[in-house]
Amino acid sequence: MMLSESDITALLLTFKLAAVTTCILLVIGTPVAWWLARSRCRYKFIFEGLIALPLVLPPTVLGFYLLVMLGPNGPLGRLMEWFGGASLAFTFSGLVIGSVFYSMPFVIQPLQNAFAAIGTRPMEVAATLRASPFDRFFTVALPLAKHGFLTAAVLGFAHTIGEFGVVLMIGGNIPGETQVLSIAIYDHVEALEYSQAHWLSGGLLLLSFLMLMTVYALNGRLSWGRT
Amino acid sequence: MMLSESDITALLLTFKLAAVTTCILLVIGTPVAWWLARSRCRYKFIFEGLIALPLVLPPTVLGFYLLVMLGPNGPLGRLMEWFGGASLAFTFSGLVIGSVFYSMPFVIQPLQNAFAAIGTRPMEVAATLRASPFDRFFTVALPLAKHGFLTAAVLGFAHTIGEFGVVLMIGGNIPGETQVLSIAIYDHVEALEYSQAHWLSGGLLLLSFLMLMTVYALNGRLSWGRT
Amino acid sequence: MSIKATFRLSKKDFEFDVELCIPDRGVTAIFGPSGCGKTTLLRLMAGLERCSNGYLKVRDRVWQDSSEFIPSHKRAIGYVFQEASLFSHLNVAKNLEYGVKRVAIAEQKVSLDHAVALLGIGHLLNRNAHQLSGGEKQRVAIARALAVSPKVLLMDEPLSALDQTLKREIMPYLESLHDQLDIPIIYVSHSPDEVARLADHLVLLDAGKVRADGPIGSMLTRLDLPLAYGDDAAAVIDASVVVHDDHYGITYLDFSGGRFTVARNTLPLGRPVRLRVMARDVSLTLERQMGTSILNIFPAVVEELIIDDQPDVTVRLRVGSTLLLSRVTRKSASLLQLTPKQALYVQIKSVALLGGN
Amino acid sequence: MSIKATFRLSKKDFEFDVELCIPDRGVTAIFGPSGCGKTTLLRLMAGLERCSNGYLKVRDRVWQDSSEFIPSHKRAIGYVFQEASLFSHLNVAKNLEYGVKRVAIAEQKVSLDHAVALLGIGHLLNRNAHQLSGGEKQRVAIARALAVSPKVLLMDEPLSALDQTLKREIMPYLESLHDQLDIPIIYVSHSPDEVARLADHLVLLDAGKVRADGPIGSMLTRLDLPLAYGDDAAAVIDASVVVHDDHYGITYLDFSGGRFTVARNTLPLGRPVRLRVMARDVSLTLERQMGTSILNIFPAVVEELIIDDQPDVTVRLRVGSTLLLSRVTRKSASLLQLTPKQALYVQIKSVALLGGN
Amino acid sequence: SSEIRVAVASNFSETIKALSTRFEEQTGHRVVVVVGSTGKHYAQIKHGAPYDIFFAADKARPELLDEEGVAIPLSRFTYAVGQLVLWSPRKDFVDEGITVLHQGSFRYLALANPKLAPYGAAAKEILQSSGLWDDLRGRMVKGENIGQTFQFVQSGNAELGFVAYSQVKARIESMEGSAWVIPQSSYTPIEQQVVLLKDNRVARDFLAFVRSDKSKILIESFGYRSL
Ligand SMILES: Nc1ncnc2c1ncn2[C@@H]1O[C@H](COP(=O)(O)OP(=O)(O)OP(=O)(O)O)[C@@H](O)[C@H]1O
Ligand SMILES: Nc1ncnc2c1ncn2[C@@H]1O[C@H](COP(=O)(O)OP(=O)(O)OP(=O)(O)O)[C@@H](O)[C@H]1O
Ligand SMILES: [Mg+2]
Ligand SMILES: [Mg+2]
Repeated sequence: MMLSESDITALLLTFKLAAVTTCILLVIGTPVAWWLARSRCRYKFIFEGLIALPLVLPPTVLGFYLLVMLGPNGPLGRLMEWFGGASLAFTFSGLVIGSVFYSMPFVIQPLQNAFAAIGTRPMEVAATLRASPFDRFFTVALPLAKHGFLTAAVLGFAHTIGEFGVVLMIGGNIPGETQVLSIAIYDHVEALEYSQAHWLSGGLLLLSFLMLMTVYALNGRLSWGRT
Repeated sequence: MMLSESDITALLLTFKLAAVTTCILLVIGTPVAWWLARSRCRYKFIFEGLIALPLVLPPTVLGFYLLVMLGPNGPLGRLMEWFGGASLAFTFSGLVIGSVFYSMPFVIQPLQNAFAAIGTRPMEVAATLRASPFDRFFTVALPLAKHGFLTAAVLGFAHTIGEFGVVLMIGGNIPGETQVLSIAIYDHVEALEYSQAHWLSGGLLLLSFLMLMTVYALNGRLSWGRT
Repeated sequence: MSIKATFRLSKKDFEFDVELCIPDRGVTAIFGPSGCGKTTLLRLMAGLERCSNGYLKVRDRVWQDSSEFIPSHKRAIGYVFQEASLFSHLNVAKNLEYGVKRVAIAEQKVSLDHAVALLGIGHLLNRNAHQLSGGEKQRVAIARALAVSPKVLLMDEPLSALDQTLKREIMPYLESLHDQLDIPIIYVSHSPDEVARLADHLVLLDAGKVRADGPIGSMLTRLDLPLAYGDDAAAVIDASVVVHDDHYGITYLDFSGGRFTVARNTLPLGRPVRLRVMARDVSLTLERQMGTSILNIFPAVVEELIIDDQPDVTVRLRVGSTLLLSRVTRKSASLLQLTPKQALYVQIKSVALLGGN
Repeated sequence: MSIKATFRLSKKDFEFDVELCIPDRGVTAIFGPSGCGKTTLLRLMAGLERCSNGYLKVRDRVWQDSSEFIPSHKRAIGYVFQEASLFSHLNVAKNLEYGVKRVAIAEQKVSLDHAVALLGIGHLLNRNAHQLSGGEKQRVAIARALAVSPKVLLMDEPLSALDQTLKREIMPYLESLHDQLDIPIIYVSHSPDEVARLADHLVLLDAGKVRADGPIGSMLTRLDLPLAYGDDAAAVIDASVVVHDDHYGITYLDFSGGRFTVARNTLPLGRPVRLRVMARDVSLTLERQMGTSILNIFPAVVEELIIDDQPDVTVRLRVGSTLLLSRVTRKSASLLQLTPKQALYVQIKSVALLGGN
Repeated sequence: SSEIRVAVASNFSETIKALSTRFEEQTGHRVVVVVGSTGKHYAQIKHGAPYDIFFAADKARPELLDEEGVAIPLSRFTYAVGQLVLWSPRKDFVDEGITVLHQGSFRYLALANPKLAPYGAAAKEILQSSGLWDDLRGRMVKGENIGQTFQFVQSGNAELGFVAYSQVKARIESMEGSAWVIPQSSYTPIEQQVVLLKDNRVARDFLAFVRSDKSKILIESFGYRSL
């Protein structure tokens, strides 16, 4: 049983989506996590609560609200239109926005913990060695938090691959554009095309497993610390 | 607009499911995470990969396979039958199994990182102070990893509340038994009962937000370390 | 009975190969340069590090041999780590109680209150670890290790973060510990001062090997070891209190070579004490001198001296049956025409009383 | 020019209130008991801790006043932390390079190779932090701080984890640093030995306040400060090299009160040196004695002595214009009938050469 | 040649693929099939989803779109009528008639959620008219759609269920399991309607093609009736 052309398109699209989402999440999530880990702001807990919030809504429902917001009549959609852009619903960019929103906590929380675990001493040492706050963030905090980054990236990536409800809702299952693998498999199952579903699922699992294993193996190899 | 009785039943059931799942996950996840953090086993990375794997399958598909496995012809179903138990599909226990399986990585990964961050020194100190491995695990490792536990519990709990695909597939939507909130909201959206969906979603968000905020606020208060 | 240990271990660039027999009473100092394996030895004894074919027997209990390995928490040890090691999730009081709670009441021989008072940490009990200064942390760690009433106390440079005053307050307590509790103390230090003050037995480590070991008195005066050559070269003398003279504020101590005059102390008569005499404080004269502020002058015999191209000459002397070191310049050695077996006088400018033994 | 600092800070149970003016040359030792605020002072100077109305001026640059606060990384400091503080994600070589890479080449005055050689860490360059012993870590940290060619070196008990041999090797280098580089060193220590050896200036802290401060020579001999009373009480003497006698292996040094005889050294003639004379090494005689191994005997005048009920008496003496301390028993004081202005002889049994100044 | 996007209810996906393949062969145009649940499609269409035609699983949603002026006027028609079957994978379990439900020798009866799926509504009608609706309440498991309902039954987790004839046609013909094809007269016809969303030539051609007699035969061969 071979994969159909549309399945392969979906596969590529899925990995592209997961990669883009993970990158964006790491870029956005790092400063947020850093702030959460370091700030002594009294109201920090409100933000911490807000960030975990997207999690509790069923993805389809979250997707529905995103759709309403992004659609031509939604506030974000109007905004986009006002800036001369097209609506983001049913586009790849829309998927990215939805996934970023949904996978956010999985990236921020591990990063925050990793940053908190570093403590202040290494940063102080770096300061006495002439490293500016930016410099020491990149040369000390980031490398010391690398386990956190790995976890954040893996959770973010894997979760985006398995992402389904949000994508289905704001993406619309358009082959080659917004039909990601999870939806393709779901369709096969719904359409009782079990053997195709098995093949796709198996392939996805194998591919992901190989990828995850490589990541963890590399991480173990590069690991310095006393475990 | 008031919530219907069945909505309230669903709400209670959801929180019960999330609580039970989180507890089970913490109990199972802690030793696994500890092993992963401490072991010098060369093939550890394989297990790390395996644990993250359920993430990459779309929940509905995962649910589908669980359904097949739990069925009378599936391996799990046969096993249950052999032990004289009834099938777990469409029962609360079945939901718990599905959720545990699905939310596993969100609990294990933060715990593993937290344990790794402790290092060996505090455990060595405890050993020289007569604490047996068990004792020091509970009196030293756990308290030192408390941020990790918080993250694990929050991610696990929230993710179970928002859980949908797996529950949809193996739950069967039986009111009071397996009809959880996410499905109730989903049904409202599908049935175009938008205002009910809005109310339920809003209520869920508010409740979850309050809960998360409380947890984080308490955590911030109890926090000892230099941030 | 004694402590017998054999360990063999290799780390990157570092070979550790030690076979030791240490008395099970008194303080054994482990002395050696940075990186020679002192911490490694302590960790092996505590069971924190494992080596495959090691052997460790403490009194009549085997802690490690080819068939058995008693884990750390079942070894009745107290361990003070080289680096601060308080639990960050517990305050000082809880840190102290952690160990005590795990020791059977019948075995609790050191009172927590006593340890707290001694180390002067009573005002810190409610603090968290990160609210302490470096020395304060170390004091809490010492009190915590004492409070588990160990059968062997392993201390890894425990006093190096402390100031002299504190050191002086804590040392006598450590000294008295093995009297009161009859526990051996294995004490890692790079301070000759601490070693001379505390140790009964000395193990000299070098690059993972035992260079020499033996009772402190003979170790310090061996001219084939580096100990006799540092600025701090010294001998220790066992003596006992015989008279207190309150008028002059003076105490007389007898040792095998005569009677020492030292500043008045409060020790009971008859009490054995240890004196430390620095090599540089011992001057040599051919005649007994008069009209000097130096009160301690004894007849002595030169035992050994090595004259090479060094400007200083170190001389080993015998006073009665006691060995002393003297450091003189080559010029003096030549003026006094020092040779082995020569009889002369030693003038001891100052002497440090190291407490009961 | 100088370093001016005013800091006021309060922590739980601890009030810090310091106003200081430190010379911007030489080594200033910060000395005081555990928990007195030494680390706090260093952290405030480094900008690691902030206090609201503080003031800090180093030479002509204001680092902190009411309107400005220069952050740590823009202060040209080198900091050696009290506790090991290597980056665990970098090996030793990368740790060392971390700072160097961030200093403009024009400002690099200390070569990394030199620092590595001096601290004897060449063989450790490829190790990670957790593969080092305690002393090795500290040596790497010192080399790392030196290598950023700081304008002020802040050192928090940097040598306490090191053995005597290493201390002796590193100290002269630290001494020479301020000659070669003209940088002030602020040196926290609880070791009187290190202080006497290294410090030109001494700040005595007690419970967050400055108890006294001044040049080392006068501080050490002040009978109203505790420094004159410890076992390690000593005076320092400024002298200069005048003759080397190769036959006897002897060097002569002149100071304001006469000519010292010490073991042959390799210093150039005319070179100013510092000598440390322990109070307990100075004995007093009414007549000049003959036939003694003691070579350094000088006429002196008693300046001050306090006789109380202590068994020991500490005497301040003047030899030429140089101040010395002598510790004698009350019995000796009484036998010699010591009184101020009395003329007598000091016999100095041994003297430590502390290197160029 | 140009491309049209066709949103299709999941249960009709197999049939529409067959239809569009023929259409593509005949005309050279491309038909992109977007599978999904009818409720989701409706929400997406209202928020600007780029579909040309909407094949719904019921009559209600196309009617709504018509009323709301989203659909092209007068384009709506019934393209297929679903047939309800009571089916069990077990041999000789279901016979002609409702007796098996009266006997109640089963643990679970699967049906589609009556609120969401017309097949469910039809099943409910039958159960109500035979007075079983209330009795069986605790034993009913509801799928979100007819596809999921079929999986409940096919995996053996529910002994029998009301499914679509189109899903089990092949199995009935090969005498697999047992079935009762419920007479059309006993429930409101399950009319599946289609509307045109964007007025263009190819879309109109495709609708005309679906209405053609040849297509009707094809549709019937998949287990639907035509009106
Ligand atoms: N975060 C804090 N909260 C409360 N008190 C603190 C805190 N940090 C330090 N202290 C107290 O401030 C005082 C000064 O601490 P500091 O570290 O400056 O002492 P130190 O002179 O360096 O001592 P040591 O020689 O032991 O290192 C100590 O009494 C300490 O207990
Ligand atoms: N994990 C490791 N890998 C390789 N070498 C190591 C490791 N840990 C320690 N060493 C080396 O082993 C030797 C002994 O270390 P140890 O800590 O026992 O020294 P030490 O005598 O306690 O020194 P110090 O006085 O500096 O604390 C050192 O040379 C050190 O570099
Ligand atoms: Mg060590
Ligand atoms: Mg300090």
